[in-house]
Amino acid sequence: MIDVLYFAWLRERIGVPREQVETSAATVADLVAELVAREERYALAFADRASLRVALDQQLAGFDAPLAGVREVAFFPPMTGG
Amino acid sequence: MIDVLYFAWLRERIGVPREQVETSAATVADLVAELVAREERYALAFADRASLRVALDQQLAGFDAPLAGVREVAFFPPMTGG
Amino acid sequence: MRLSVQPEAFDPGAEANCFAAGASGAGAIVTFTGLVRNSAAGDLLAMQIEHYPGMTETAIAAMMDQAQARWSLIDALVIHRHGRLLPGDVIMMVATAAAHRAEAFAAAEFLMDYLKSRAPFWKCEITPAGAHWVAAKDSDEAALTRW
Amino acid sequence: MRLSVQPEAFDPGAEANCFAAGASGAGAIVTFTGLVRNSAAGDLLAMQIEHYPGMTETAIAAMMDQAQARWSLIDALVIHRHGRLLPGDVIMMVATAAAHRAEAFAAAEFLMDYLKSRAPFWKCEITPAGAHWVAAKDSDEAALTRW
Repeated sequence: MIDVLYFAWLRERIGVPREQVETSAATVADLVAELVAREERYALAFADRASLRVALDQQLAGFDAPLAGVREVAFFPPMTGG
Repeated sequence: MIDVLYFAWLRERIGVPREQVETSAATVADLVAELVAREERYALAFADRASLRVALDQQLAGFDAPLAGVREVAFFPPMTGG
Repeated sequence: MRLSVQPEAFDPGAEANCFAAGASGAGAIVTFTGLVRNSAAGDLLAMQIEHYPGMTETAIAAMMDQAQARWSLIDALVIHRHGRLLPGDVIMMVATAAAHRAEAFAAAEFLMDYLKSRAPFWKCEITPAGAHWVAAKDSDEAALTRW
Repeated sequence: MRLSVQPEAFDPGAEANCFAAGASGAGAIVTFTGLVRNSAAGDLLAMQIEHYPGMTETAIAAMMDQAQARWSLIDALVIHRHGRLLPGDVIMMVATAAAHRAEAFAAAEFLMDYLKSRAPFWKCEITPAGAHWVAAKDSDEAALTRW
């Protein structure tokens, strides 16, 4: 089980801010593929991966990063702070 | 007659903050030459011209600038504001 | 160094004075204050700022550590609001204190560039036409390459 | 735009808040505050700042006009003290307001670089050993070449 968090328009498209996902995905990309296969709303949300960022346990990471040992995965659009 | 002003260590070396000078010097350099010829304290103050700046009527100028029409000449070391 | 991520409004002038009073030995203090600008049409009702609690603090603290080490800062301060803000409201501020101006300016600009693109905040503009997530600018991402 | 060359102390935080309140439409406000640093030996009794009344105001106003035009500033502020100051005292401040941060930062740095080397102020440090005029730094003169 892994905690998956969504922010900004990704959160709105998926409809929840966070959820627990039962997965044995090896990488972030594998997890995205599982989610996309699950329901249309994930497919829509993850349609343009270049416009998304990912953090593993609150550290920015790439889509090819391994999920072993990770407790929290967050997906979000590019940040617009400051 | 022209007003001549001195600031910072130049003022201290010359001993007055301003004075009126009777001159027909054509340029700043000519005026400096006249002053230097006048008294030792001017010669000492103007010994290293590269370490001095000049303003004509409150605008930075060069030592070769003409004095025609100028009412106020100021000499001072490089500025250290801010 | 102090970092606060908060919904509450704050007084940037008072924060700056407090920061300066604590920055013993500083010759230069730079502050940046970011304000909610109205839309081009002048119809912005509010700006909603979402963030990622936990990661926000971690990410900003890391930027501050990096800035302090790189420019020998005497002190640094970051305050960033989240939640609902109105046009003209203060969104955030950064302050840096150093012996000389070049370091204080560079560190403040570095912190701003990183906050813009690497701290997990997202801005949503609310107008009569609806809500609109602010898109990240390529120029903000490009600004990071100078550090 | 406001410019003040004055012997009196001022409150940089209050000035910054007042400046921000008047900078309608600004998204970014940058301030720089310069403070009297103690000497390396820690024995600075005072810093005496001399200036050239009249030229000081003219020179700074010209810098401010140039900065405003070049970076489309919404507003700018310069306050610079002269006379006798003590270690830790505020010497001067600059504030710039612009739509975006890059302009506000660039204009503030430009104003600081020009104030350092082109505004007629001279600093004299007073220690138990005597009075010592601060020498201009080559690096300050060099800083002007970037603009």
